[in-house]
Amino acid sequence: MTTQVIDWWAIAPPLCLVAAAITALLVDAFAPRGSRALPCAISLVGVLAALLASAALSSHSRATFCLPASGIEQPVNCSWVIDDVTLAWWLIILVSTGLIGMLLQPSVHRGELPGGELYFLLLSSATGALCLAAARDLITLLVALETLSLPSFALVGLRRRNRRGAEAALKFFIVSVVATAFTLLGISMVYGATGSVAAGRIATSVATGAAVEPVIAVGMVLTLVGFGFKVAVVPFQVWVPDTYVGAPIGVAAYLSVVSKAAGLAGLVIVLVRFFSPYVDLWSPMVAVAAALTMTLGNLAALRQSHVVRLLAWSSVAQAGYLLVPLAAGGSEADIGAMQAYALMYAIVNVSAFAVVGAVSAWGAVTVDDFRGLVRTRPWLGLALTFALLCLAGLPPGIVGLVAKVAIFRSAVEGELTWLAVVLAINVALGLVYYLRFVAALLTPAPVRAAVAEPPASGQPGGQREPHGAELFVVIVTFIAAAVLSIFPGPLFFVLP
Amino acid sequence: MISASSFGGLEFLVAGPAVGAALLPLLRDSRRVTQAAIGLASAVLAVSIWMWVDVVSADGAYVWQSNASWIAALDVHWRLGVDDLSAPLVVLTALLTWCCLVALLKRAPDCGGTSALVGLILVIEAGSIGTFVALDLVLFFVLFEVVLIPMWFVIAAWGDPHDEPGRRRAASRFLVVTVTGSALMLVAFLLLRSELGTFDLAALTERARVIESDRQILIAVLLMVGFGAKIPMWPLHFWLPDAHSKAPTVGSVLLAGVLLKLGTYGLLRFWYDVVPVGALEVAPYLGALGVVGIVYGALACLAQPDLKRLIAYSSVGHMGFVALAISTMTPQGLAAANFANVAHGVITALLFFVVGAVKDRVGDSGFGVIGRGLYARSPHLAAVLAVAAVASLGLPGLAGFWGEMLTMLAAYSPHPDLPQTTYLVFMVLAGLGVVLTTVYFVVAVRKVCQGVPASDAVTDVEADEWVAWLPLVALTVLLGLAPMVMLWSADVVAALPVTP
Amino acid sequence: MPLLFPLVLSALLFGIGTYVVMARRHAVLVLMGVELMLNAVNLNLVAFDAWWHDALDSGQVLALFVIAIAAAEIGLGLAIVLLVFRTHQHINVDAMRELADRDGGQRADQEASKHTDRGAGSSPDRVAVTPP
Amino acid sequence: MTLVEVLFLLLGAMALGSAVLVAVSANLVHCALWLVVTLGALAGCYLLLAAEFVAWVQVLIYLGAVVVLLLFALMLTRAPTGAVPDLTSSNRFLAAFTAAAASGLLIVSFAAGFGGTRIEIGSGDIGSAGALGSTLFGAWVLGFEVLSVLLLAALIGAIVLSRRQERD
Amino acid sequence: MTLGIVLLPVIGAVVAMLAGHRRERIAPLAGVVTTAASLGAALVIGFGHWGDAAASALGPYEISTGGTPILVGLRVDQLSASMLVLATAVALLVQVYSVSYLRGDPRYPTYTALVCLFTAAMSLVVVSDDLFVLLVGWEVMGVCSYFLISHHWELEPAREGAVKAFVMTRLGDIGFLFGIFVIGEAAGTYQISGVITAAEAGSITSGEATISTLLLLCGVVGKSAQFPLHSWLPDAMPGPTPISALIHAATMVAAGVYLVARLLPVYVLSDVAMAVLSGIAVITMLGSALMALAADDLKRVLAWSTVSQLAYMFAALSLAGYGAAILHLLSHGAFKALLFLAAGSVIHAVGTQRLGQMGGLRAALPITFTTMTIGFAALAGVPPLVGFFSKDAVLGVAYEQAMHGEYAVRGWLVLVAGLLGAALTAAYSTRAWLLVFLGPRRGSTAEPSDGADNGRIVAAEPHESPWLMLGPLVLLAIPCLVGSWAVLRPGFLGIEADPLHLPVALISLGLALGAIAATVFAWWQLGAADPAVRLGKFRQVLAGEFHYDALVERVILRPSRFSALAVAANESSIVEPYVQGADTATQWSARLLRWLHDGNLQRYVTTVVLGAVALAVVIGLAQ
Repeated sequence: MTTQVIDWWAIAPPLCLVAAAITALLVDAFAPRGSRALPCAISLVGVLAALLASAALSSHSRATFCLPASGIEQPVNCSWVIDDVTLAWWLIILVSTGLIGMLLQPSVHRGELPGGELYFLLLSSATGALCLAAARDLITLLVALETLSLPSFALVGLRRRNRRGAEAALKFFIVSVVATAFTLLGISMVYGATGSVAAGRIATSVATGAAVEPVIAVGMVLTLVGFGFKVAVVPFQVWVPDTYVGAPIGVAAYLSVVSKAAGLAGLVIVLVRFFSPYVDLWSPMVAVAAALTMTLGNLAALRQSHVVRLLAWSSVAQAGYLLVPLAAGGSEADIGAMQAYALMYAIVNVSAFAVVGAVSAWGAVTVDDFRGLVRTRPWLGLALTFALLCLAGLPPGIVGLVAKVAIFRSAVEGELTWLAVVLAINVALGLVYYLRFVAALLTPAPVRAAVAEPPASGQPGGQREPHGAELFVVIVTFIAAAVLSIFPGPLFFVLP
Repeated sequence: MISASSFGGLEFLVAGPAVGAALLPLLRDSRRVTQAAIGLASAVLAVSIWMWVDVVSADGAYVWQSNASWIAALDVHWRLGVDDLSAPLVVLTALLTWCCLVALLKRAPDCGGTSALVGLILVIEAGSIGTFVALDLVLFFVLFEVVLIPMWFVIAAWGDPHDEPGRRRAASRFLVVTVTGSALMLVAFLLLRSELGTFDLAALTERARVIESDRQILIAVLLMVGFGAKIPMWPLHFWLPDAHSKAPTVGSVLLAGVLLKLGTYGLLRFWYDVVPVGALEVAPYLGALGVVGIVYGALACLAQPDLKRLIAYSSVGHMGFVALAISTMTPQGLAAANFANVAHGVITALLFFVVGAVKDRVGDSGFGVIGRGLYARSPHLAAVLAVAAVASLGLPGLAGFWGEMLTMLAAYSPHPDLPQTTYLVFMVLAGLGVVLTTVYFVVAVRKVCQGVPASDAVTDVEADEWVAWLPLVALTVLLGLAPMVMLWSADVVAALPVTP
Repeated sequence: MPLLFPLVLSALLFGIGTYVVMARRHAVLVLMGVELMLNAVNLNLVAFDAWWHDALDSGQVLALFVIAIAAAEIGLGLAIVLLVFRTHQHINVDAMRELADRDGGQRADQEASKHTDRGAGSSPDRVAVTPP
Repeated sequence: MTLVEVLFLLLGAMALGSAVLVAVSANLVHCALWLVVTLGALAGCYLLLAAEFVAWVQVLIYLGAVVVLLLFALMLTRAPTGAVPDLTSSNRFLAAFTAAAASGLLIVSFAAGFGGTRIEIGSGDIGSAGALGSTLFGAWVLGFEVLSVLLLAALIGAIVLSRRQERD
Repeated sequence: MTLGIVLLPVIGAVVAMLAGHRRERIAPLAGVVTTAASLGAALVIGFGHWGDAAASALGPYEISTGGTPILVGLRVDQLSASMLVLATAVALLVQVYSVSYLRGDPRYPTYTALVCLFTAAMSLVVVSDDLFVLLVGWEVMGVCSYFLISHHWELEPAREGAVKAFVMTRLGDIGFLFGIFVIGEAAGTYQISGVITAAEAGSITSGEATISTLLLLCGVVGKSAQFPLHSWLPDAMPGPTPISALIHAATMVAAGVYLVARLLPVYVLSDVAMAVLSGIAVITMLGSALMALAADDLKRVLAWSTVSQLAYMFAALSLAGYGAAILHLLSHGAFKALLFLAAGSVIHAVGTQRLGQMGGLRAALPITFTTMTIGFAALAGVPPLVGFFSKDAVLGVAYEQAMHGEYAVRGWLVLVAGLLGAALTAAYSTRAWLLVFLGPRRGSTAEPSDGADNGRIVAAEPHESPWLMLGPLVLLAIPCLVGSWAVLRPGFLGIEADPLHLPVALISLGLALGAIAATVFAWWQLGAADPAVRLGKFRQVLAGEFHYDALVERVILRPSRFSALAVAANESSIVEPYVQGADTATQWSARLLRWLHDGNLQRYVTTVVLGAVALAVVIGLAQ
């Protein structure tokens, strides 16, 4: 029995997260009453440690957990590979998880959510996301996907005795499990057609045509269903509005950023690492899916006045934009453009959810309740305006604009001019509802005191000032987006 | 004399107003903010005039160039440079901004704070000057869009006080159409990038011949539609009248004087140099749309009950002339388009100032509300309105005439590959447009200025308004009597890369 | 033994599993449907592993992992079902419409968010499952 | 037709029959019990396919743990033991069509792909626990580790969701 | 020097405009002084040029336009010298006349400034050597006439007349512009001297010549109020009378004749253009003479008479009778200005323009009577006066062509029309003369009648105008008398034309005297009533000016107004499709999305499964 040589440095980041998760859980269970900030602190330490570890890895690409070269599989296949692409995904996942961890601290502080379990679930889900980004064979990919999903079901339903939280959790759970079942079916067909689960071997058998013809194609598509579900591509975006509205705001942010990024990483790995010879088969499919997703997301968001549902549909539309580089053939430059857009999207989306979370704690639900926020809460108002303009891709939000230019570039260079034109139209469509929200933020509240205006009487569980952690997240993301607007260079560090 | 490019003349022109916009609101008192802004605008105007002097002596080459890498990954560089095509527009922008700020000195806008409005105007100035001097495609696109949000905000927040939903709808319609246009323009730029491998405009021109023709046609069409939404060209013009009638005076002036020029400048800059073969195929359609715009705009003005909307439609007509000039694809056409562009900017800005002044005094710009006999009630205001109207209808001896005359002359003898007879028809229709323009302006002057004076008194032009308007009146007369000031010298024309 | 036997069996089982998931109103039955689908996949994997005589037994290992994942899912799924039962008093999958997108969901969200803070017991005892 | 094939067909028929009953039965508990029969039949199929360890794991976990959990769930949600009239919603026709489409798709692709192939189960490669254990911890230890995190997370999630009283 | 002529009035205009409101004296002074100075300069240039035929030019300054460059330059020769003198002289007299005519008018400074600007523009047209600079002067004249016609903009007819005048001339000017393009591209330069040398050198083909001359003719017809675009001149009469005298008699309307004369070498190249020109001339000559016969307003009679006399000049030009045309132009300029100014003093006295309310003013206005009689006599072509000789020169040219010229047909046509016109001219001038000065005093002067250009209430009894008005009348009467002596001397002002053509002269004199006698007899027989009664029902048609305006209204104005309303209406409907399109798209999508996301979990799962299966089928088939 040959044991695999394990490169411990390569798996250090996920280990840090798991360790932090477990310590957070234990500390919360046994620590004295009232110290609710501890789990958040521990999770932050864990994330920072993971970031440092992955930074150390950035010098050269490593591969570990390699399958033995014996037997018929000749090329050495390692199922855990750290390269630039993986590190970029890790950066996005870890930064977002850290910020979202802080975002959830106020509701823990208010006692709505159990601190220890929350951070444990959050970090274990993040671990799943990290493993997904580094996985290079179907088994690890599947297990990582499940590790990402299961804790998020629990996170959605975490609010005690909340009718809508329970309903959201159930819907999210059942639709996700069905999607995972389809993925499993796909994986079994791929395994059946190629005889192996490792990336290298599948790619060679597909290239040489050894794969059993119809089964491999159907298997490929079905494998993508699970990841498409996570990214909320067109046929699989049904769960998004209900889950985001039912879940706590922080968890909705988590789903819209980290689980979407992990889904994208999965898509990239499956399509580019496993099935690169079938590129002229799947790239039109992904292009059509991208076009449909962005158009549907924008059209649905046009009619929304409920803030969280609007952000939900906006994240569906942004998923459409994120798929464009993949549709263009998934070359190195395209993946870089996608990751740049993903990083911008992560920062800006977390900022938007942070502000919306802080204000909806005072009972603000619809866009009108946010009227005049720039006057009543300047920092929150400005951050949300800047975030929305970045999502819309309009100049004050130059980082959004530059990221969109990168997306446009990969579409045009991928000979997808029609997709570029659809993208152009969607930019205008998206502009309408972002603009309506920004207009509401900027114009002073009408006669009746807007909900954003902190009412004198205490709203249950609503102290008027945003919690320290929330304010910190808002400021950090706002400054990061502003700096990146002036010097967009670092956004593209992943691009070769 | 130290060469201006060393100390970053263009950087000052672009960054100066932007930084000013950020710092000025800190001065609290709105009067001091406006005064500081006027100081800054005067500095920008002075530097831009100095730049123009350099450009005129440089005979067609790029002047004050500067180049720094901005986004290495996307190969986007902070490339600035100015030549005969962009210099007059930069000076025009600087002048109009200066006039707007002077106009804002005494009379605060009826809704919304003044210091915020001043800041936004400076940002619009920075964005538009930046667009005129940008030599990198993506930088052009980014700065092209920098102007949009401030203008949207100016219209939505400071617009017509009586009709709040109306001005918000007008502002949003303006923004959505323009953003769609600019997005299509970006697609065209990226197609160029994928064909020629660089965003640098100067490099593109030499290599323009490499792109094969059907790809050039696609790029030309995308550019036409993209900039057409901004010019505005006929089918995409529906946002202009609302935007103008709902915008504050200052907003209308900048919208007509500067923003429309971004569209025509774009076409002038990218059609001739970059996709000549494609442009030749698409030129007749651009010419046709331009001519339809001229006649359509003129007819629409005939039946307009509102003076400000009438001026807006006249802009559609005048920009139709510029589009026709561009579509002739000859050096004469290019010179005509450039001159008509600047002339329209000066005259329509003056018209909007005057009409805005009337609207501020009377409350609304409808003919019924203004009443008759303005000559009696406020002689100087009516006189300036009459002079501006006469200049706008293209009276020889004033700026409007040369642009339109040279356009028709260019249409008379367009590029040899273009269908001669169609362009003759365009020329005749343009002539008809001129007559119709004369009719509606003269009728408008008759309705407003002449007739038995209405009862309510209208205060005459005040000192600060004179200061804001006189440069424009002087420029109109100067350009009319001495067009050679703006027309290009023979060797600049020779340097134009128009295919013989 | 022809490879098609297990494959056809797994295909049919998968079909039945999807039918149960889509047609059954009761949440626990839906979970059973999911179990059926996962078992179909396991059969597939084992059949392919047998056919390929895989030295690394990837098929069977994956089958084991799928079984473990299924167990974990069922555990969590039933916890969620209990949570729903405790808050809604019924677990009819197609009867839960509070999060629906009603014209911007203004009205529904206001009364729904007020509703949740008063704890579980308030909604009318609407048990879809009437005793025999 | 070899003995193995006959046995396989028998077990297959049994599994399918019980699966259909799970789908249509009006009594909740009967559904659970028919599920047990299906899973048992499948365990038999695994044995025929020389995946002995997987079969026993199947019996142990599925029959032992999962179905028991389902029964507990039925009990906790106070499901009636008798027949329940409207267990199948109006969506059943569309569901039937979709299910048929799905299985049709699979069958067509399998038939096209693996038309005439046959499985020869030699003596050497019985999926014994020892062989499977060595490959599991030899090649797939990464999957195993991540699975452990998964199970722990699922455990904690289940606990936190179903906790009854307010702890603090 | 030539530049001085153009700039001096402009300076006057600026001074009048700026300082005019401050002190009441400055504006009239500025106007008169600067115009007098430019008259002096014109005389100096004139004497310099009338001697020899050489032309002095101010160097061309090149403006590059990408194509053929524009060479801006000034050039003075005999023709332009004489025109300069005529224009500046009449302008000076008008300025002086206006000082008293518009005494106390609040808008006097702007009036003076515009008259000065007009004088500058006229002199620019006459001296410019480039077609575009000529166009600039041409249109500035048009704008000045527009502003001056609507001087009393409180009155409805003044406003309407101004708009009509400006639009019609502008319509002609567009044709003029296109004509410049054609001839410029054909000759390779926009310089007039260049064009003429190219024409003489034969480098312009007859086709190009025809097109360009016809297009230029549009502008000329517009500016000189010939047949198709003639109806604006009578409607311009509500403007102040001095303006009618200056612009609508002597200078602006004559600019058209000047241009055709200047470009005669090009016109000669194309017979078609010449035929068209003579056709227009003949129609306008007779039509307007008839309408003058029936007009009830004194100034409208004079306006129609101007149109008719201009037709005479064009008729001469259409037969290449360059000298005769210029001669008639100069003499007409003199006596028509005299007639208008005299009419002004009559109106000033009685406060109305309508002939029906005048009569018996011989005693009250002795000096006006004598000068106006000289004017009418010159107009009618009574021998001793200059009008007879200049008209006779035109008829002489026609007679020459008819007898042994190569354009025999056109010669005969012009000759016959000319003679008939001479008779009609004599008739309507005597009618007007009789109705104004002889017979009983009709209508009381007390109530202010409509249409009076200054609308002021005039004193009860008509009395002679002040000397400031009578002076110019007398000064203008002199050339009418003395002019005939100067015209007879050969080489007068460098124009060679034989003014005395005995056979034709006798016939035209006979016809004129016959017409005068007939009119007097009819007037006497009807008991000092309007001799036009004799025309019977035909009078009604003529008074309605052949209902030409109604025709224009139905053919041009109504369709354009209709299309304007259609455009404005569909303007809002242009926006609708975009807005509707957006709304229906969002409605339709909202309904679909709401159905898809109505919260029913089963529908969610079905969507997911169907989506997955559909994708798999598509890809499976695609493979």
